[in-house]
Amino acid sequence: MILPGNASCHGCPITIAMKTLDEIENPVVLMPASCSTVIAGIHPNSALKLTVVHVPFPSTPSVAAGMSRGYRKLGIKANVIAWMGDGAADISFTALKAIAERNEDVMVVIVDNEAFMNTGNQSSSSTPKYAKTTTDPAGKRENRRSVSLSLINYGYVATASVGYVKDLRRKMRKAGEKDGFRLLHVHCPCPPGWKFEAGLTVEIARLAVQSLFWILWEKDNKLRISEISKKAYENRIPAEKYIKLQGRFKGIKREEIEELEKFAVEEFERLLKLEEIL
Amino acid sequence: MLDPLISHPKVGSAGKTGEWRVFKPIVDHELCVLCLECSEYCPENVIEVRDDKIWIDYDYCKGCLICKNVCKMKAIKAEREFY
Amino acid sequence: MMIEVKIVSRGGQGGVTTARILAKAAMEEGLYSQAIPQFGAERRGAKVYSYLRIDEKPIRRHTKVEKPKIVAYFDEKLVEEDYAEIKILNGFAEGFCCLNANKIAEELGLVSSGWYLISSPMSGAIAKVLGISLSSLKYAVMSEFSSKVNENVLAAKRGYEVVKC
Amino acid sequence: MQERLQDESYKSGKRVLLNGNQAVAEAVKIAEPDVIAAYPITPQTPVVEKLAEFVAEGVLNSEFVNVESEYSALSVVYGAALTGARVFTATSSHGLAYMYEMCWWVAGSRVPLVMALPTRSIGAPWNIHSDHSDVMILKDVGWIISMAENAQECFDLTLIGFPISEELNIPYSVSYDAFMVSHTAEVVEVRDVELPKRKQAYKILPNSEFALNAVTVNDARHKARKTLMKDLENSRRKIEKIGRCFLGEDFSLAEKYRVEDADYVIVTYGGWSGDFKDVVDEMRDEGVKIGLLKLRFLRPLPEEELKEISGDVLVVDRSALYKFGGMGGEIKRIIPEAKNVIAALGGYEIGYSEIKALVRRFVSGKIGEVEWYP
Repeated sequence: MILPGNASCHGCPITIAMKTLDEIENPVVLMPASCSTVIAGIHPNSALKLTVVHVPFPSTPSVAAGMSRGYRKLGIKANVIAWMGDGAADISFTALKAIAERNEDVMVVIVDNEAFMNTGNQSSSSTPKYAKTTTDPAGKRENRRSVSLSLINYGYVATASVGYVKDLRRKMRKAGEKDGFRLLHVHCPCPPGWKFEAGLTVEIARLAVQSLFWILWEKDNKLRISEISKKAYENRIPAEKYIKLQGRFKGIKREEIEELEKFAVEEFERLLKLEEIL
Repeated sequence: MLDPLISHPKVGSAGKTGEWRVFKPIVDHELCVLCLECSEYCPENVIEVRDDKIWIDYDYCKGCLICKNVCKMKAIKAEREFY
Repeated sequence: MMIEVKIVSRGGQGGVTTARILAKAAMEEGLYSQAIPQFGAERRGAKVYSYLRIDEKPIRRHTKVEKPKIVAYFDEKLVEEDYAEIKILNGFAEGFCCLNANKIAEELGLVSSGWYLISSPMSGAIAKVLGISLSSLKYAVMSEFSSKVNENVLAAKRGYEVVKC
Repeated sequence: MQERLQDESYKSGKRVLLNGNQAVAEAVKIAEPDVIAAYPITPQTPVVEKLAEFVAEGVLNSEFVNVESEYSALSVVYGAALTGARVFTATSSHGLAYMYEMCWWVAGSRVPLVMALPTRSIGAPWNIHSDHSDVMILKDVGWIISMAENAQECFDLTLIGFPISEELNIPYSVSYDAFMVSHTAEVVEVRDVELPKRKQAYKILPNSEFALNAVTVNDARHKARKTLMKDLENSRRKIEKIGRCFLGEDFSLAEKYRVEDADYVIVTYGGWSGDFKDVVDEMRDEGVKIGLLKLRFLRPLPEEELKEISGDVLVVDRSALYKFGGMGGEIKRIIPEAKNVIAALGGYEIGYSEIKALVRRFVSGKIGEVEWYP
């Protein structure tokens, strides 16, 4: 449980997500270098009333797998949670894929704020096209790629958003009750990184879902696009409404917004087709 | 050996973060229906129910105003604390 | 007195195994021994060197064998210039202790993809030259193989018996 | 040659022919780790294969994790060790370089674990053969580092690694030369011993409710590193006590071979040490007062033995750091006049006669402060 008085920024989405960890029984939380590391507290204080292990960036999935194997061998009940940002998911991807493949009893939570925020907003593979970061000052040139989609064939995989906490809690609880590899990919709009007012975190997160820039789905035995996103597809709001609130897209051209919108809709429709076969 | 490696849970790990506040959320208890949406979305985990009323721990509330924006009853308003 | 043996074979013929069998047999005799495979990648058909050291006292040396007293060649084409006192050959030539290990392997069905597996008959021949007892050799062959154990023991015994100097 | 050496260990049937890698695996089997994770790399691969075989056969009850990289191998055993599990991994060369970050993390976390490290050159160019470049990058991380001379020491130093690491809460590496020791089969006495159960300074459990290794400011990191380095420096007595308990009373961090009255002393370690002992014997027969100090441990450094040496000293290294060999530079801190040779990197095969020639050059005063050989 996240304790008040921690080092998160105003309006931090990650701490909203952290609160849902109380859905998990016997949690042991692993944290690589990330915003979460700083939020979790500076020695000798910890901001989480939980067992937390801080680990180097790319090692997170493997340390988690090691802990879960250790607990299994020693007969200790525990739920090992690898809590990482999109940056750690990038740098540890080989290990992440490997623990998924081995079906290690690990729950991975990716709090995705679409850039390396802890080091001051550099591009990650999650950063959307045309968003400005300090390493893409003119805007990113490539489309983002979803880490959860790339691991959709392994265990329980779901997306969630801090804009829809009830849905997030449900998926957190469900993932926590399962064995083997589980992945929860949580969309986390970041006020300082995306350059919007701190009070708008939840609103932006919801706009992302309603404009199809973030799709809520769940792959258990079968892939299901969550009702919230299905409704959003039927009553889609214009991309502009989502994009214009964010300073990272400052100066974006009309046709570029249209391109992003097209990309988002196409991605949703691809997922609809996938739903029929997966 | 272990002192430098182990950290213990503490409220206020980053100090009295209420001092970071520019806007202070104020609850209008007349309008509040105790739906707890504000508490659910509060990133600082400082909103709870005390004596059947929403209570905000101003010692640590950073004043992000997410609570104000998610409140369906528009029962939270913001007051500027600094100029 | 330490005795050093050089085994020249082709990858797949069983030279490395021969060194191990002989090291085990020597150990069974109560001696100290070392079996040294060629360091690095072994390729089927390519020339492979393996070495054997045997001594009454613990062997401390780990560098390469420089001047072997005995050399064993696994076929005639492998023969090279050397200064060994005793030379053993799978084949027939003047100045060598000779045996037809291929024939022994063939008769006992020790063939794989056309290759004669001659580690057992060759270790028999070398054991004979080294003065290692047949019973120690048999023990070593039995502990080295997990399949065709009897055939290998027989092959080693024949190698031991037929080698002529 | 026909005369049997009927020593006790032979009679009890515990003498077996094992190469260095197999000897390590046999010792690990006795320690029975809860979790093993490793990624294959020449020349370490047979260790992993042997352990996987033991687990498959049911003679070793361990969780065996087939990881996708060395980085993950050390990460997995680190995680398992945190839970209270006894763990083992093994690597070499580029694998060690790849897991380097975790080497620091493990040491800093004061987590006991044992890692086998057959020493291999690090490229470029590609080279799979022996030198000590890899173990030298581990030297100053904060690990206990032992260096085996032969298959017997591979077994012995692996075996005692578990209780030593668990007593000191410092990770432990057993190093041995690629091929020359890792692949050379020798007569090994497999000791019939039982190790004590695992212990460690702390465990991470779901109800621990503390954070491990959070961000530090001010003095915490300084304190952590200072404590680790001081504990490592002062680990000698505990290592010797455990070593003597399992391996016999003459166990020590360094082996003194005919050094008592020596005018000349070779300081070296690893697979060549035996060749140098043979040279020492030969030259003693010729009347040259020469001896050898073999470092059985590089960390902690056996400083007491080094300080005791009298006469001219030659440190023979098989790695090159800036200007000096891997140990030569730092031994000069203790013995300022010591000469240093950097010999035969990347498996460059020098023979016994060349080792003898090197020692003769040293005795005749022809070796400078530091030299490459050849």
